[in-house]
Amino acid sequence: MVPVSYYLVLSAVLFGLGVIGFLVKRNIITIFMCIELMLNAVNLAFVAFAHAWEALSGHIYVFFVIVIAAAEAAVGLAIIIVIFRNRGSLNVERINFLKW
Amino acid sequence: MLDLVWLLPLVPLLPLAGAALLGLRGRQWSRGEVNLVGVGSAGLSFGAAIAAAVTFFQLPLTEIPWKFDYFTWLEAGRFQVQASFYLDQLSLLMMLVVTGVGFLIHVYSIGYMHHEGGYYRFFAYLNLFMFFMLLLVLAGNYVLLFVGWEGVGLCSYLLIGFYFLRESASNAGKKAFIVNRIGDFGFTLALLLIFWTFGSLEYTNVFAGASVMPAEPGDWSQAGVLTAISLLLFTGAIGKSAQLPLYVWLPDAMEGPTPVSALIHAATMVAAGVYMVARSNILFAHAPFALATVAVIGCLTAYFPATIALVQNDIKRVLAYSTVSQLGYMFLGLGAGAFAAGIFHLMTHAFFKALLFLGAGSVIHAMNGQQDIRKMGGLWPKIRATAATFWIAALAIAGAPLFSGFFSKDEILWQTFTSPTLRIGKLLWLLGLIAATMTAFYMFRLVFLTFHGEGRYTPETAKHIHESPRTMTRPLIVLALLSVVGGWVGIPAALGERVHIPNYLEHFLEPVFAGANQLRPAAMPHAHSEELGFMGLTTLLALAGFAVAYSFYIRNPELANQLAHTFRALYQVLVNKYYVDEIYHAVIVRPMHWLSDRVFWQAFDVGIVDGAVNGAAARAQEMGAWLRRWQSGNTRSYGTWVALGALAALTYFLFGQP
Amino acid sequence: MGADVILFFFFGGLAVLGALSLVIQRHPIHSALSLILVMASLAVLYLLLGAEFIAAIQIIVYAGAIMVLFVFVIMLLNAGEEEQTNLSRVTRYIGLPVATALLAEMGWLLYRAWPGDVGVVPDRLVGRTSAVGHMLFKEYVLPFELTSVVILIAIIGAIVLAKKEL
Amino acid sequence: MTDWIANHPELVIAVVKIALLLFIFLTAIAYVVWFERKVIAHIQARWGPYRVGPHGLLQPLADGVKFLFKEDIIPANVNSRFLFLLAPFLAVTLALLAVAVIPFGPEFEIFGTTTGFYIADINIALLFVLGVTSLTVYSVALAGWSSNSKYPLLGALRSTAQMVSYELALTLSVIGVLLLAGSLSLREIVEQQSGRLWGVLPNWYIFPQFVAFICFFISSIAETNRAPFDLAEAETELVAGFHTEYSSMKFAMFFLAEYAHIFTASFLATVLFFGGWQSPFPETPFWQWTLYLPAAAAALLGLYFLLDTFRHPHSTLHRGLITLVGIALLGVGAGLALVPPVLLLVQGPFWFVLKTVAFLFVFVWIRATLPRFRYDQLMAFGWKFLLPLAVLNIIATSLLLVWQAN
Repeated sequence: MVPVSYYLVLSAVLFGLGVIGFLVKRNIITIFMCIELMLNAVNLAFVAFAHAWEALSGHIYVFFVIVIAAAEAAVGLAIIIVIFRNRGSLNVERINFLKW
Repeated sequence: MLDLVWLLPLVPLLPLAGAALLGLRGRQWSRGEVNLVGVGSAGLSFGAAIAAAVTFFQLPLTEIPWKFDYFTWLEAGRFQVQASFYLDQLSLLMMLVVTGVGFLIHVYSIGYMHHEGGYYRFFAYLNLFMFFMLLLVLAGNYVLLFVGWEGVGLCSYLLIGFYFLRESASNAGKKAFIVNRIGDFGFTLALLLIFWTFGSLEYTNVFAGASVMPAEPGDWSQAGVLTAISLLLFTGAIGKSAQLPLYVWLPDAMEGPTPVSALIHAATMVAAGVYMVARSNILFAHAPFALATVAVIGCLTAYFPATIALVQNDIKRVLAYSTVSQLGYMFLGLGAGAFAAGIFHLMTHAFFKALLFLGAGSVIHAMNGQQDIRKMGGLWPKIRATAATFWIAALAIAGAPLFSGFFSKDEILWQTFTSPTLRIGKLLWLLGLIAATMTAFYMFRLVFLTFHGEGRYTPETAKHIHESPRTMTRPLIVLALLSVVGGWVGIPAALGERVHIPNYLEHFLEPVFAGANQLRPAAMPHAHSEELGFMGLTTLLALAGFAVAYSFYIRNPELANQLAHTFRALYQVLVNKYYVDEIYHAVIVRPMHWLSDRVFWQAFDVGIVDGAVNGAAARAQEMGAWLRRWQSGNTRSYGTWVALGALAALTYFLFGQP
Repeated sequence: MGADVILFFFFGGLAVLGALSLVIQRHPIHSALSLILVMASLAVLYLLLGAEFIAAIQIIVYAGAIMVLFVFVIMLLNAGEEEQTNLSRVTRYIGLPVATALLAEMGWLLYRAWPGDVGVVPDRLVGRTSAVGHMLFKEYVLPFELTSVVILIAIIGAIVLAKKEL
Repeated sequence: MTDWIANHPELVIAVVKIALLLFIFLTAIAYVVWFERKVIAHIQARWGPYRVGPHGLLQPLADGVKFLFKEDIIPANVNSRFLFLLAPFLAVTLALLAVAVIPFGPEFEIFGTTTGFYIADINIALLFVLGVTSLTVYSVALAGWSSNSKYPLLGALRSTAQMVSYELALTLSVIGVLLLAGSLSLREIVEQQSGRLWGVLPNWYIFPQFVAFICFFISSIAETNRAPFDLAEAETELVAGFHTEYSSMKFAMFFLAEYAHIFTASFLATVLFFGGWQSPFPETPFWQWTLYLPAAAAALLGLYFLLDTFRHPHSTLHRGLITLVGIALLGVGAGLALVPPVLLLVQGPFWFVLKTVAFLFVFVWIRATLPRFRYDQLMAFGWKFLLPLAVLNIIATSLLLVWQAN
């Protein structure tokens, strides 16, 4: 019998790794994936809570998170393609139009 | 059924519509269409005014003064201004004068402006002026009146500078505007003070509030708020009605087309001050000191410009100065507490001064733009209609018996003499009398130099001289008629008793000034014979002025020059109008110029304002430069900041909470 | 020590390993595969938590669609090894400590907040598909419809962006 | 240890079933290849494989041996050896994974425990299958990308896009069935299809969900990258598509996977639309004789073999083999006819296999008949025709259900 807290800690670890990845990685696609990882971690937490409280709404939230993630992936990747087409690079440190 | 509610607005709105049409579309129109719209609107407005008058007379006395709030124009807390019209005998009279004379002058302009450029523009301005003037007259509260007040100021500016290519014209326009500002400043303060005192600017409330207040002592040291209000209002009047010391703009205003001079700077606008003071009679009646001030200023204004007029050679300038002095008479009358008399003179003056100007215009027209009377003379046979009407006007203003000016001016002088409120009434009366004499003199000097004696004009002008077209002469005749009979509505009791004609005007205006008259202590009893004596005296003096003029300019013209030679200094002073303009320039304009240039511009504006603005910009720039180091554009850095924030939030949840 | 414990530790460990390799791998496609691994193992954990429907869509949507998209894009752009630039000093000196601190704090907070006595009952089927469906179409029908709008917008946006010439 | 096993007989059964299924399934796949070649050959008026064994029946073995002994080449500059090797394994694994939840027959009693002709009966079986099939994309994508060569890459891109887009139509077309069945468990879906429709027709979802079936079948063909949707390995354009660089056993694995997918598709079609293991005949006494059909089939096949020995000129070895097989089949038929419980037990699988074989034949038939699509046509067809059709079907079905409910 596994305590719920284990699941929560696992999700925390995954989330933290996601954050670290976000900071460490340079490839914009990878960074995007790190974001997805964080989302997954959150989902895990949701499901764990849902189990602990037998509250189904947790699952609903996960569902919505996944849907939004899908939409986000579609748009995000389209953007990435455009950026690559314009800059010829996927390195975020070379993609700093925001500055000027 | 005629109803003032919709009839009265037509009076001002018709000219406005005309102005709008002309201003927007007039450029493309032919002269005929412009006449149709411009003159037509004025005529319709005159008709509407008459209709309104008819309906007004049918109103039961209880409904007079008639007032109607059309809608709430401004509202800010307690401050509330209605778009309201206010019609009583006074405003009715003014409305009729404005529309009537205005209409005549419109007609006259058709002929006079025929050769001028900007034809449609002229009529657009003229109509606009009509609108504002009527708004001023019919306004139901001081704010609306102020709107009209400023509006006519604007129109006068536009019309003085009508020939804006002439620098002198545009300067004159600016001068008029700026000088008026000084008066308007006082007026604005007066409005604030009124609101502060009565909590409203509607006539009805103000007058009601004022009438229950006790009259203030005549001694200025103990004068109260009403005196302040009255004086400030009068400041406005000084500016608008060209009283001492702000009269200087009016003579220059003659740069505008002559019909303008006639309508705005003789008949109507300059009388706005008189109207306003008369409208506020209840306030003034409660402030004897203010009233006395009005009288004194008026008297001085009647006197000095007259002296200047003696030696002027520009036909319009002479008339301008005479206008100033006549306005002075009106204020003298008001100041003496004889508001009716003042208004009476306003009316008659409107007639004959308009006539004089139009006549002058006709002469200038004939002389092909020549305005210097020294280059005229002997025009009588060539332009009879003009000459005849001009004669009538001259007689009227000089106060020849049975002419309109005679009655009104005498009324004023007599009231001044017998005024119970004025301590120095006698002195003022004396000055007024002298002024009247001078008036007679310079008017006939003008007449003689213009129409009689041998012609001093150049041959080529001679060929050009001709009588003006009908559109110009007809209004002259009508006005001439009015200048003769206009006075008969106000025949003084002394004379009236004998011919059994009551003083219609006084009775007519009675209700308007009732409140003021109650406050006035009864005049010390004077036998009518006494008054008749005075009349005789004035008549004699007028006659004397006439005689002197005749001897100077018909009998032996050298005499005038010799006189001017002997009293060279005085002559120079007069010719240069007491150097008033120069003094003003030295005392006010130059210091102001220096102040604006050195202090306000170079020190304040450049130093402080610009400094502040640029400084703010610079600070912002520095801050931006500083912040920009955070805005690295590097996603990873941003991520770091976000993570930092998350950490902080989490830390708060962990340790921050008890 | 029941089967569920073994499964948890096995797949939990797998997930962590996947996440680590996601971070460590230099090549995007390896990262993508590690992420897929994470997702798959998470799906198993969902099953352990009695969320069968979520587990299914985790596989179908996340692993089967979203990640396919990622892989597809990586292949399309033929993205190679990521280049090692260090233009962001901030990240270099602040970032990692902060992130690790964040990780630690979160872990501890969650652990503290959820003492071990609350256990996961293996055969407690919370997320039966029909139940999820009912809730989704009864209480959460409006958000559900809204997500459809969101997706529509996403589709349009993606097309507009990816189109070569507009 | 032993007693632990004794306490958990279901584990033993499961292991046995897995082993059995794998054996049967792999063999079946091998013989499907033979089947395909034969059918196509006959459609094209050829003999097809004939040399290896009678009627080339041993051809699959020969192929397998050949693959095994081919040199295992890994191109020098693959993007990543790991992925290059991972791809085929992934393909096979996923392909076989899907079969785990397919019910081939009803539950039955054995060794005192009830079990069924399936490895796992999970109540989200359908979702499971869909999930697994959705993952198969990776094998293709990785194979194509890791080969680091243009044809595979293009092929992989193509098939990835194709699979992703047709998966939508596939999933949506299934939903109609789900609405009717109200369950995700394949077993329940099959059991839902028992009984009669208007007394005559078997209550299969093919009848109410015909449109869905069309969508499903077409898109499953596309999913399996087979003709006419086999652009991923369009020989004329891309040599062999994503597995151009693969040789020997690795290639065999892709091969295997493809046919496994064909099977899966056929299984699903059978389960979802054709009442799975259910007999088409009613259970009325009049139709009792249909229970003997399996026996009869076996017997007839055996007779055919025996007949064949005389019909065709064979080598003695072959002749012997055929005779043996024929006799064996006859024996099977006889045994079935004589032992009722076994006969009953076989009923389910018999019908299931029969239906599946029919679908396999259709697959082959289509491949032999239809020309290949052009890529844009493919995409347009998937997105602009199948998808809307499936959606419309869902709407119609749900409306129907609502109407029935009240």
